[in-house]
This record gives sequence, structure tokens and C-alpha cells, in this order.
Amino acid sequence: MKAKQKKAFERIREEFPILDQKINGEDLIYLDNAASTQKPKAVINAIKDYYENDHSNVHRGVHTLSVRATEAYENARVKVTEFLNSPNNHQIIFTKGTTDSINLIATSITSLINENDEILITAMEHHSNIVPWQELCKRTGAVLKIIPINENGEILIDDYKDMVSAKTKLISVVHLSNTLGTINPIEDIIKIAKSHDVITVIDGAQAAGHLPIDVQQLDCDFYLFSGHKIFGPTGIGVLYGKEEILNRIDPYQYGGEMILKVTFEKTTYNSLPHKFEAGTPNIAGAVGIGASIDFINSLDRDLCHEYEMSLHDYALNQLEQIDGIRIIGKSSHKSAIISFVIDGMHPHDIGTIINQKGIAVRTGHHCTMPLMDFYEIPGTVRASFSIYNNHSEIDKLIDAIKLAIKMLK
Amino acid sequence: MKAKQKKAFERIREEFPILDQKINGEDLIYLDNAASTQKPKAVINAIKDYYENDHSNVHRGVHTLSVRATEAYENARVKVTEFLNSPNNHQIIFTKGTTDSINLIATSITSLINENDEILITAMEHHSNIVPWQELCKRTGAVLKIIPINENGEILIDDYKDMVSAKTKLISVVHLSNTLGTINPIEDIIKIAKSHDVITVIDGAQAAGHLPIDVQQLDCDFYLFSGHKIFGPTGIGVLYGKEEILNRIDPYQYGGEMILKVTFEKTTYNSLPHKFEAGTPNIAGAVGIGASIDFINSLDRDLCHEYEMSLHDYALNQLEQIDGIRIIGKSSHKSAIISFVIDGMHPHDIGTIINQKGIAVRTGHHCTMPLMDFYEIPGTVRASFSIYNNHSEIDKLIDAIKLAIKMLK
Amino acid sequence: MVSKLYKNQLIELSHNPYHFGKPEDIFSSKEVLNTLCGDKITVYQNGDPLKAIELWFESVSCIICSASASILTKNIEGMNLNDGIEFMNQVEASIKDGTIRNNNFTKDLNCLDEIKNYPSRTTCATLPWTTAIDLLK
Amino acid sequence: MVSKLYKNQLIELSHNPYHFGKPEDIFSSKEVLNTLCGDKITVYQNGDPLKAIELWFESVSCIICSASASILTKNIEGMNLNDGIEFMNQVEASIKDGTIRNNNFTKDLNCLDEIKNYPSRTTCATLPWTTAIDLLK
Ligand SMILES: Cc1ncc(COP(=O)(O)O)c(C=O)c1O
Ligand SMILES: Cc1ncc(COP(=O)(O)O)c(C=O)c1O
Repeated sequence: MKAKQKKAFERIREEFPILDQKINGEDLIYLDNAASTQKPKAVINAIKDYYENDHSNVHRGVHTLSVRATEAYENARVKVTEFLNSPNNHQIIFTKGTTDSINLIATSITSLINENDEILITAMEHHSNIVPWQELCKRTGAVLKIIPINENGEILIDDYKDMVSAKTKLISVVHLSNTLGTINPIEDIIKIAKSHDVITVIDGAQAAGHLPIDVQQLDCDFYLFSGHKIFGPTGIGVLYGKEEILNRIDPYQYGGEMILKVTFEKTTYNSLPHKFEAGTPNIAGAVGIGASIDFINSLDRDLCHEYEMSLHDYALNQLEQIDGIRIIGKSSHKSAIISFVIDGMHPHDIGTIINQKGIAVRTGHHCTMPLMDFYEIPGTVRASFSIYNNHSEIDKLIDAIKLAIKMLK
Repeated sequence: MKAKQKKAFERIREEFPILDQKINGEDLIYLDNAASTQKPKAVINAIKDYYENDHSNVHRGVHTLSVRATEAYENARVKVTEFLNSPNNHQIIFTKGTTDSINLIATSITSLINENDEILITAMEHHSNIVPWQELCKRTGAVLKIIPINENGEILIDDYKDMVSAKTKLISVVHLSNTLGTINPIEDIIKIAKSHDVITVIDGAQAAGHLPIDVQQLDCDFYLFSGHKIFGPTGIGVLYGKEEILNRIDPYQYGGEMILKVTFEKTTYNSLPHKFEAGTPNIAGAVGIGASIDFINSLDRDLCHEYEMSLHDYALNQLEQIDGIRIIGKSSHKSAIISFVIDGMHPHDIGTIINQKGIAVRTGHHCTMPLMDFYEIPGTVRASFSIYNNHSEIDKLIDAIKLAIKMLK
Repeated sequence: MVSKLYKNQLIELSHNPYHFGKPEDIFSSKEVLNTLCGDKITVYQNGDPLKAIELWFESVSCIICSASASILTKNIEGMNLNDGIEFMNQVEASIKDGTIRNNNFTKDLNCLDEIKNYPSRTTCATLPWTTAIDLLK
Repeated sequence: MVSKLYKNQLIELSHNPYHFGKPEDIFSSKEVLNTLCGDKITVYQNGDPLKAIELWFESVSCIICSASASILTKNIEGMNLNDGIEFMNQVEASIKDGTIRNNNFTKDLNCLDEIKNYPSRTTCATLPWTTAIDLLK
């Protein structure tokens, strides 16, 4: 990467007000981006402007503010449509977040799942992509099967091919692992599933902020992500679904907006996307996620990826030279997330010590306990990078880790 | 009300940036407060400050921002605890809104409901407090019974007493009707229910912003409301529940935060409130609802109520003098909401015309279609008042309505 | 200005709508709710479906919707099926685009032009047309 | 400063914890997960429950938790049931309040004092104590 390009990323950093602060007397170094990203001014201001100028309840209202709020909300939907290359706006459902999106599917699909049907997930899933399926299986008598991974943190595609059968009803796979950084070959996974008529769900919580997504090209049935992980606000998420299956599954929540006609005897449901959006939606959240998509679109995404990977490689190279370190997740196809453990030291202790130097990393199981069991570790230290990080922050991270090791020895 | 006190309310108006604007060349007159309230600077800034200074994912993190975000989130819970006089913080669950709260209960309680059990609601409920129970009845074979109301829009308490029996399992009642303005005698309703061991759910969507709530004194099992109707943000709501029953019902959504331990074989759930809060919560939304509660606490609530009712009475008095007008909702115990219809004129046409004068009212069925059927009307015009409205706005409302009548005759 | 929308002509039409009510020889009918507000319109096809089109309607609806339905039943009268559907598709699209005046429709359709400035009310104007298209297709 | 928390004494304790492992004559035991991080601790009651208390522990946990457990097993040794529970309740409350030093505990408890400045880590320090209280009650 050229020096000039690196310089451009310094300017991006200035878009994020939160980064300009001291923690324990040191410059904040925020390397917990896989847990949640920070927000650029444009997103914060979009929310503020919405409340200061246009807020009202949406739909059904004929007055100007209601029209404006509805437009703001529906424009955000259009932005998501384009962001994912969804064929239609009404295939975009706003939810509370990825967890809400997965729960929606796992609940609304209940009537399509029969006893002894099989549901596949992988060994590297986030709890949000495990527990809803366990519960679906409990409810229906379906069987949850786990596609294994190798030591590098890669899905064993041959095993997957062997597992998929006429019994398989649905597969739900993470696009980009929040713990390992692995980018899964979801194109292949989806293709194989399709050839067996298996419904495909892609957990894009980590991917949406880092990789360009084209749901039509992927041909998945569902794609999900959260606003707060793509520089957007908390409390808003997205569920993309194919029209045919969105029409086939049941509504999830019931109430205002999702109905066409209510009598005490019988209720008729509204069409997509309203069928899945009961109650007053998170209007400001939608406005915020729209602004975060605008922000992402204003960037050269290839260059962003390249830059993040240069941070990743720079960090990995130095980390690997530390005695007793073990990198968790060594896929050949990775994003800018590094998980590691250090012999005889607990991740929490390392995290607490390097926080003294202003460095924020995540420590623990990262909501992937079964994956921790697979590696036989209680947790990892995870540094995850974003476009506002820089190489000198990584030098400080390495120094801080060395200090922690010294203290804890 | 004294002139000096009225003057104080003019100052409150300045706290709300959105109100200072022209609509169609006229000062905005926002009388759609039952649909959603506007936000004071304090709320907007609390959200902005959170994102600019403290944002991170909550819980589980050991670094400073994560600790601060967790504190911000949990402090908001403490504020709600005090706002409702809940005995404990962990009885306060953050949801997406009232609709989400009701859906949570209606789903999680499924295993406690048996065939032929009876569930009571009233004839004035919002769709959000009808359809989830219809669905629960479909799932379980329970029977939904409707407590009737009189022409004034008051619950027929004697009928209710006759309907409640050993078969009755649950009653869900709106505290303050969004269409009629009726304040229901929920203390009595709850007492009667309790004497039959009936689970009580109170839809406080409209009430929480206008009436002081004491859940311990009410002794209800559940109390619910939305942030956006109490000067707070969209996308956040509250579910208060008694500890015993929150422990007894099933989790609603599954994923991160709500688990204690996950293996592929078995998952153990976390304790309250986490059991019901799967996934990354709406942290900024919680911060915002906390700020809106601070804002409300900074006001003299009795005086606010008195002021709002003075607006109500002033408007009602003038409206009643208009030819062909029919007031919908004439309970003797009312809040500052006025619904009406005018002979031969459709509410939407009236709404569109008075919007030309900058006036925002809601028109339509207000998500209470069965109530519209009861009154045999397609919808109403609804003016709902808040502390930032004033008497001269009402004069303009009356003029505008008269103009609409002239145009539409 | 809102008075441009609520022109006398429109209000008159809504007070004395053309072909309002149930016709005598109903061949088919379709009832649709306005998703926006729950309002209801029923469109009836009267008489022999192989002959020229004759539509009637009943509705509980606002002025915009009633007047629009009246314009529909008046203008479609006597067309054959294919022309009728093409015409209705054109009108529906033009209401949405706000291009009523750009087309060579009869003059009475012009009063639907102003609806373009009221996005929350578009459905009120298009509802009779979409319902009739659904009915005849 | 974080070095105040990670004092040599604490680190030493976590490396050579007192009564770490499964004892020979287990009367009862309790396994608990740290809700914060999923870490695990098991506390064992060894020997005759009518005699003086003797606790052991095993854990997969951070330094704070291991050291705190070590301090627990050491300090509780030989107390009778009532005194033991009262003592543990006091310590648990003092860790939470950050008032360890205000009490007349033995000096080795002082190294738990600093935890008050690390709210996200409080549970790590209290977990052995709450688990043991639950076990003995
Ligand atoms: C009485 C009542 N109940 C429930 C609701 C639903 O609230 P929300 O749309 O915030 O979920 C509303 C708001 O429209 C209401 O007025
Ligand atoms: C891979 C993955 N899936 C799902 C989730 C859940 O997302 P949320 O907490 O926003 O609902 C996360 C975030 O932690 C994640 O990283």
C-alpha cells in the first residue's frame, strides 16, 4: 500500500469523534471492532438531524412530518436494498440486529420443519446462530448437525458434502467468523445446499462491514447483519430474504403495521415487508444505518480491505514472534481479526493490563463457546481492526502485550 | 392554571428543537403526540454524547469503553426501575417497544396456557394488544374474550366481573386508550383479576408518559411501554415483570448475552434480566430512554397533567360547538387525547387539509380497528396534546378544521 | 396548495360518484383494503364479460379515493378488455409518477394530477385502478 | 495503576494456589460458571462437615479468580460453619463495596482491595466466595 493511501486513512480517523480521547492517560487504541464499530460524525448527525427536523411516527400519517419520517425510513430501506443488491425493497426487513433476524427465521419457519429433518450449522458459529436452531429442533424434533472444522479454523467442505442429504432442510453459516476471522466459502456452500433444495441462511454480522455483498449472486435464501457492526447505530439490523420464502413463512411478531385488517374474530396480515415489522419501527435506527451505508459507499472498499489486511499482517507478524503465543484461526482466507492465547495466561488478565495502556481488545469466548471447546481453551484475546486503526497503534499493542507477559510471569 | 405556570410551559417548548420550524409556510403545530412524542435536546444530546464518548459493546468486555457502555446501559435500567418503582433492576427488560414487549409475553407464556383457558382483553385495545393474544389462542386452543365498553368508551366493569372465572388465565388491558383517551381503572381491574389468580398485563404505551406508575402499588404482573412515546428514542421499550413469573416463563429470543453456557448438546440460560435480552442490545436507545426519564423527572408531573388537561378542555369546548361533529371517547376519566368525526367527511381529507396550515393530527383507525367497528366509523381525527403545546395552537386547530369543513362541504 | 387538490370538481365527484353502488347483473367483484388506512373499496364488473366493460364500485373512503373511482368507472365504460387494462395500467403509473397531464387522457383525469404532491395519499388515488386491474385480469 | 492490581503477591498466589485440586474426602462440591466470561470454578468441601471447615478448589480462571479462591481456602480453614459463612459474606460485600481495607481481615486479603477500580472484574474476585457460601449453606 502506498504512503499516500495510508495517509488517506488518517483522515478517515478524524471522522470518528470517539477516537480522540485518552484512556488511563494514553491515546485510545480501539481494537474491538468485531464486537462493535465506532460511529462516524455522519451517522451521529443523521440521527440527530432526524430527531431535530423530521421525527414522527411512520406510515398511516397524512401530515408532513409523518410523510417525512416515512420517507426517511423507507429511503433507508432502499439504501440497504442497494447495499445487498436485493432485487426489491420489500425483501429487506428491519430488525433489532442479527440475533433478532436469526430468531425471526428460526421461529417463523417452524411450520416448514418436520421431525427428523436435519439442520446444519458449523463448529464456528456464534451463539446467536446456534441456540435459536437448538430451540427450533426442540420444538419440531428436527436434528441439529454440526459441520466440523480443521485446526486452522476452516470448514471441512468434504464433510459438509457428505452430511447434506434429502433430510437436510436448512443450513445456517457464518460468512466471516467473529472469533477466527475466517472468511467462509459461502458461494460453494450455498451452491451445494441449493442442489439439495436446502434453505440457506448466512450470518453476515461480521461480513457486511468488510466485504461487498451481492445476495442475488450468492443466491442465498436469507442474509442477516447488524447496524452497530457497520458503523451504524445499535438496535437496528437487517434481514434479507427471498420473496418466495418470506411469503411462505409465518409472521414473527404481531401488532400494528403488520396487519391489514383486524377484527376480534380474524386478522389479515399485511404484505412484505410490513408482515415482519410489527409496531413502531426503530426509525432513527434505520436513518442511522442508511447513513452508515452512505459512509461505506463513500469509501473505496477494496482499498479499505487492503488497508485492514495490511494492519492484520503487520500485527500477526509481530505477534508470532512472541514466546508462548498461539494464534487461533489460521485460515488462508481471512479478514482483519486476530485471536490468540498466551501460555499460562488468562485472556482477561492480558486484556485488563493492556487497557492500562489505552488499548481496547476483546477477551473471552466471543460468544463462541463450542469453538473454545474445540480448541480446548477458555477464551482468547482478540484484536480486530478497522479502517480508523493504524500501524503505530499496532506497535503499541505489541509493546503492551509484552508488558503484560512480563507482569503476569 | 396560573398565568405564571402557563409561561413556564412556553419555556419547555424551547427544549424541543423540532418544533421551531415552518410547515407549508406556517408554524408547525404538532398534535400527534399519542403516535409519537418529540425529543428534548437532553435526549438527543445523550445519544450523541454516548456515541461520541462511550460506545462499545456491553457486558463481557474488560476494557474501559466496554465498562462505560455497560454502566450507561445498566444505569438506564436503574432509571426505569425507579420510574416504575420496580423492586429490582433485574425485573426491567429492555425490548424494542410495547409491541415487542407484548409479543415477548404472549410467546414466552405459551407453556403455561392450556386448551380452553380464557384470555381477556377489552374492546378498546390497540392491535398490538389484540393480535399476539389471538395467535396465542390459535397455538394453545385458549379462548379470547372481549370485555365490552359503553358508548362513552368506558370498560363495563360489571361485565368484566361476570366474565372472570376459574378458566381465566390472563387479562391484558390498556392503561390509557390511544384512541379514546380513556384512563382505565386498572387498580380495580387488577384487584379483581388477582382474586381469581389471573395474570395481569398492562399496556402502558400511552400512560407511561402522562401518569405516574407504581408497579408495586398496582400489583400487576407485567407493565409495558415504549421509549418513543415518553420523549425518548425509537427502537427501545420496556417490559416490567414480577420476578416469579419472569422466572417461570420461557426465554423469548436466543443468542448471545442470554446464555450461561453453550455446547452443541445443551444450553444453559442466564439469569434475569439477561434471560430475555439476547444479542447486542440497543445501548444508545437505553441511554436515550434514561435521559427521557430524567427529563420527565425534572418536571412537576401533576402540573403537566393539569396543563395538558387545560389544553384538552379548551379544545373540546370549541370542537363541540362545530356542527356535525361527534366526539369519540367521552369517559369521565380522560387524558389529553380527543378523537372526533365530522358528518360526511373522511378523516384523511380533514387531516390533509389542516396539514396545509402546519397542523399535524393523526387520522384513521389508530391501530384500533375493532373499536372503529364498535363506533361504526372508518376512522377518526385525533388531536393529542403534550406539554409543549399551547392554547393559541388550539385556536389555529379550530380555525383550520372550520376551513376544512368549508372546503369539503 | 391543498385547495388545488381538493378542487370543486373532485369534491363534486365524490359527492355524486358515477356508477356507485351494486349493479344488477354482477359478473365478478373484488374487495380491497387500503393498506394505509384500512379503507375499503369494492369494484364490480357488471353484465356480460365478453361485451364492453362496465364497472361499478362501493367504498368507505376519502374524497380522493371516491372521486378517483368515479373517474375510473366513467372513463372505462365501453372499452374492450385489452384496451381497458392498458388504459388503467397507464393511469395508475401516471398517478404514481405525477405525469397525468403528460398523457392524452380525457380532461376529467387532470384533477388526479395534484396527488403527486401528497405522497401519503397516492394509494388513495390508485386503489380503485389497481383493484379494477386485478378484477379484470 | 494496573500494577497495583496485579501485585506480585496476587500473581504468586495464582501460580501456587492454596488447596488447589480435588481433595481426598469430598463431602460436597459446587461448580459455578462466571456469567461474565464463562470461566469455571469448583469448590469442594473436604472431610467431616461437622468439624472445622476445609475447602479446596479447581478452576479454569483468571489470576484474580484463582488468587481470590486461594485466599478463601486459606483463610476459611479451621473456622466453624457459622463463623465461616459470616466471614465469607463480609468479604464478598467488602470486595463489592471496595472496603476490604476498612475491615479487620488478615493482611493477605488486602490484595483484593484494588479490584474496586475494575468493575468489569469484580465478579472474578467474588465468584469463589459466592460459590463457597452456596456450597456451605
Ligand atoms: C395503547 C397502545 N398500545 C400499544 C402501542 C404499540 O406501541 P409501539 O408501536 O411503540 O410498539 C401503542 C402505540 O401506538 C399504543 O398507543
Ligand atoms: C458472527 C456473529 N453472528 C451474530 C452476532 C450477533 O449480532 P448482534 O449481537 O448484533 O445481534 C455477532 C455479533 O456479536 C457475530 O459476530
